[in-house]
Amino acid sequence: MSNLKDAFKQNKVGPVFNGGDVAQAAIEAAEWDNPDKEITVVDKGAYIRISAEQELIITRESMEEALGRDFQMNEIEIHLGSMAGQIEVTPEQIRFYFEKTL
Amino acid sequence: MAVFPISSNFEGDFVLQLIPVDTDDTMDQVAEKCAYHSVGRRVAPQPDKIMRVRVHQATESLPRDMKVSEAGWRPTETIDIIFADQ
Amino acid sequence: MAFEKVCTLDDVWEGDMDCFDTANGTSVLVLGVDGGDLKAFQAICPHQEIELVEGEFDGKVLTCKAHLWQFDTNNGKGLNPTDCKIAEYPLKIEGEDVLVDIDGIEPFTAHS
Amino acid sequence: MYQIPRAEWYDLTRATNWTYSYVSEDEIFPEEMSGSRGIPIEAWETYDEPYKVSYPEYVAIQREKDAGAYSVKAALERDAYVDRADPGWISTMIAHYGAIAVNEYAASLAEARMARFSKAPGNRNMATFGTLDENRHGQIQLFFPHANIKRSHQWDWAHKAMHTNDWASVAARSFFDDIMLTRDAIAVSIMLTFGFETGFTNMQFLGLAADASEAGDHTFASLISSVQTDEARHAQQGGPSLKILIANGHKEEAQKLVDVSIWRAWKLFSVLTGPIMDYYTPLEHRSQSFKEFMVEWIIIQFERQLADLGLDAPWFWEDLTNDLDVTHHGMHLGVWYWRPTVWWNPAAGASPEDREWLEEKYPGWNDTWGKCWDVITDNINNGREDLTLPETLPYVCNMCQLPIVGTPGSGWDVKDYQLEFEGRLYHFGSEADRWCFEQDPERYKEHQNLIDHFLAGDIQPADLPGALTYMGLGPGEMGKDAHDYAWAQAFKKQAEVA
Amino acid sequence: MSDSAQTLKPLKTWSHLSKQRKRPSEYEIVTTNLHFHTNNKEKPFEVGQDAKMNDWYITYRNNSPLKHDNWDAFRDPEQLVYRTYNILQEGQEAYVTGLLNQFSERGNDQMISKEWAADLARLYTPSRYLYHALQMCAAYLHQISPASTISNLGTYQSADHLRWVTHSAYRTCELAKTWPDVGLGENEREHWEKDPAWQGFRELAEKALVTWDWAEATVVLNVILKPAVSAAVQKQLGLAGAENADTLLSLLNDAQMRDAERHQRQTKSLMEFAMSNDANTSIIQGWVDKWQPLADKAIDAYCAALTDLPDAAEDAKAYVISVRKLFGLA
Repeated sequence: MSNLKDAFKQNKVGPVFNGGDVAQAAIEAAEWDNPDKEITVVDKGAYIRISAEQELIITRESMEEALGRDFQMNEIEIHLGSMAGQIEVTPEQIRFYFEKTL
Repeated sequence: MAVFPISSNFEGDFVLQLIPVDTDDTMDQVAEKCAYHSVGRRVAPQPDKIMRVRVHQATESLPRDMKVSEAGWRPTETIDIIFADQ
Repeated sequence: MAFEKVCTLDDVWEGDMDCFDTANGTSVLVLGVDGGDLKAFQAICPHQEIELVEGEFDGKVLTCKAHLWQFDTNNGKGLNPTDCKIAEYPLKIEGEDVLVDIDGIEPFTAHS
Repeated sequence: MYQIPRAEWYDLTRATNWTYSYVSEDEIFPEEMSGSRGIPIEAWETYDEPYKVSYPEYVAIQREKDAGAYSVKAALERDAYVDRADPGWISTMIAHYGAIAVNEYAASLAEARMARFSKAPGNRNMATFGTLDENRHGQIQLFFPHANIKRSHQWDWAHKAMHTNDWASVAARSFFDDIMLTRDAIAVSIMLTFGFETGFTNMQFLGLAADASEAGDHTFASLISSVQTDEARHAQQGGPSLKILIANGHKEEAQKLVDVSIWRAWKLFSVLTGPIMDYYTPLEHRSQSFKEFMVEWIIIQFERQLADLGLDAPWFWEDLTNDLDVTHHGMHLGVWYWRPTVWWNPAAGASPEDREWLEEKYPGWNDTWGKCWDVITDNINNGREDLTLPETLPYVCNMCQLPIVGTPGSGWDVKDYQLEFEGRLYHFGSEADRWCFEQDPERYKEHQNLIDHFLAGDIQPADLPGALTYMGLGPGEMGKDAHDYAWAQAFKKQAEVA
Repeated sequence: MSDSAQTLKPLKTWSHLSKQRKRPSEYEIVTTNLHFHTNNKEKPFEVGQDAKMNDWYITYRNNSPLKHDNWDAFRDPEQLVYRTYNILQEGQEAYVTGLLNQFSERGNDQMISKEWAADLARLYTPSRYLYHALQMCAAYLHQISPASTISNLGTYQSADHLRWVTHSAYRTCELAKTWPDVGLGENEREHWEKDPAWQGFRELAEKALVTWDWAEATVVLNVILKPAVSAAVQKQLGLAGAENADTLLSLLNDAQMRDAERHQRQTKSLMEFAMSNDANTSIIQGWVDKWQPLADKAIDAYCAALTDLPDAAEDAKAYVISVRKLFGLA
């Protein structure tokens, strides 16, 4: 697999959750919050990878809607095991992004 | 005569091993001592071949009767042991 | 009186308990109570013949797992309920060995 | 939660640098501990941690995480999964805890280095939480294996391993001491939190959790994936440091720190995680191959992150991608062959079905690694166990402290990368290992590896039993084949049928 | 290899704890004997001897004038572990959150005078610098202490000090909403660097920060600096708050005192443990004698600014003496 050297030249960003209802809610929220994007979900059992091209946003509002309860954005940390891309967290949303496009 | 440590890189094996040889050993004896820790353990014997010794990644094998003391090796020098027809 | 070896000091540490059989098959519960002393009691709860070793022991109080009967391991007296107790066997230590004497001591049953 | 949103007061919690006058700034932040590299303190004050948390949030969230992980343990304890788990999986846990638990605790010291010596106040605060995180990881990964200690003396190594001279312990310490305990605050933020934690911990704590979950070990899966949620936060400390270094003309050095950290992490994972994923985890529970996990987490995710922060792919990137097919197979074979020298029971993972899987995942495996395993399998089946056990030591690398390995069999390609430096001959397992040494010879040159100690007479008697004693391995601790050679029996039956 | 595992007695706990013949607590299981880098006193880390960090640890940890045969035998009297620390502090933060919200609803900040608001801007809100210095000092103790059970004191103390920083920062922001023109959130650094009230503490904090010997650093932080901070900046300022209708301040400071008092109990144990080696007593007392004048000076300067409390400095110093006595020191 000689092409591995360039395998990183892609732009998928997004969270990796270690399960829980938060992960399921985040999948829904990602669909709502990124209407123009194709959201990819890969479920590996112990972790679920959610991704989109270049930027993916999840808002607190959508999480509350999906969970049907109050949600503080930083609660996401309880299940956020990893992420592709850089991260920016505010009380209202969490954003995964790349500055550069490869 | 004195104990002389080398690092054995045996053809077909996967790892370098510490082998104490003797400064009076010939290259054939060095090969035998290295073979003890590789052949029949992780490397299948090749009875129709002989084993030749060379400095790691050198192109030429050393004379079979050359002694360790004559080879100019540094302690822990890495030595390749190669199956050869002659 | 006949003391017999049931275990060694290393078998029951302070805060631990374990159950051992004597030569005639009597089960004895040995406890390492707070402070380092060892105590030996009947192995079965007087309530419903549950093995006490499966319960909880905090260094002072022994609690049966079945109905949470509790005993003071200083003297075997019931703490809850109070109208019961567990029989204590004399215990002594020789070198590394722990010896108990079960002669003439019968385990209690129910509210006795 | 406090009523006023965090964003309104958060900056005040990190407006904590002042102009020192009773002692100098250089005294408060000695260069060897701070590593500010001549970049003025005002520049470090622009450090902006992307993943913010405040104290009340931290204790609330962490309490909830612990409640989750500990309740899973309590619920599953009576289930006694460990008593019916596959021996290969038990070995996975025992190897993991020994190599990881106490080093996680040690990582809290590295976090504390940033908490005290970073010139960036935001870094200091995040590292204060990071110190707590690593305190958690050390403690929880000691508490869980302790519950199994009655089952085997090998579980004792969760605590004991790092206190010994076992070669695997030395290799683990050599890596962790190098990237976290002996570095300045900024180097720690880059080598530990960025180089290691945004990259490789994903392999051990999420990749392995996927296998654990497949294997039915929900305690372990929930534990390590919970650990990784802390890592995901405090790993974000390195990014802002990198940005400041690059903006202030130190890209080359930043790149070097990252590259050393990545290479050294890779080598450690090739001996720890590689064998676990491709050989110890029972075949039916392997969710992906080690290489596939590496591609997912390191080659694609982590390397992409590097590029986004303005760094280049490490110069050895092509070597690394090629070595994904090689190194860990050699490390596994070495660990298995020298099994008395480790504190777990290596699973050979070389049954006919295993080999079929390996051939599929690593085309050519049977013709290379398989050749060695053929000889081993025959020896087992012919009653010659003695020939499957070592009588000398493997030569270990002067950087990673691991055996120098390469491809065997028909693709034989084992190389030693030697270097004569100040009159001493050093041996390295790769070009990149040698390169790490050359970046800072003063740091490494006096280190004695296992072979050096052996040749210096520190190991007595100077034979394998002497080495086992030196390594701290007693009866009941030395590794043996996890499945008592059951995997080899299938070949015997095949031969008989034929 | 013969399999002799069967003949071995099963372990009940880590081998290093087995000699005690006592069932170990969770605290002992997870906190004891974790510093593998104290095993080889001449060469702490698995890198070449020339790596500079070896020297730092040899000089400031291994060669400390304070000696003990087995620092690893130290036990935290609070038996704090990570899990219980979070439970404890989540509870404490719930209490503080309740205080903050309740007093906010009650209009605490509207009820204080502008003069007191200005005093707070000068004497209270700059405290985040001081607390942060404590946070940094404790983080140093964590990385330099000779036993994991001692390091852990630094871990949780450092976090507690960040907690105090957080309270100060939050209150700075909250007070500024009611009192926007007294410099809140703007002038703290200047007050901290220049106001005479703070200079004693700043001098002490800066000098504490560059005390590298682990044992002296421990004494300076926990025997000298922190009791002085508690006495003046927490207790006396809290009393001044009560005098000025600022009940919230005194309750908040009381809440922080619970952390400080826990640190005192831990310090008391550590001092007793250290002084079980008689030779250490005079060394520790020597450090106290060397540093206490700076602390007294800091208390005098700070308390002089608390004009509502004429006895503040005397009371504060009396408190400090009582804490030293608790530690078994003169």
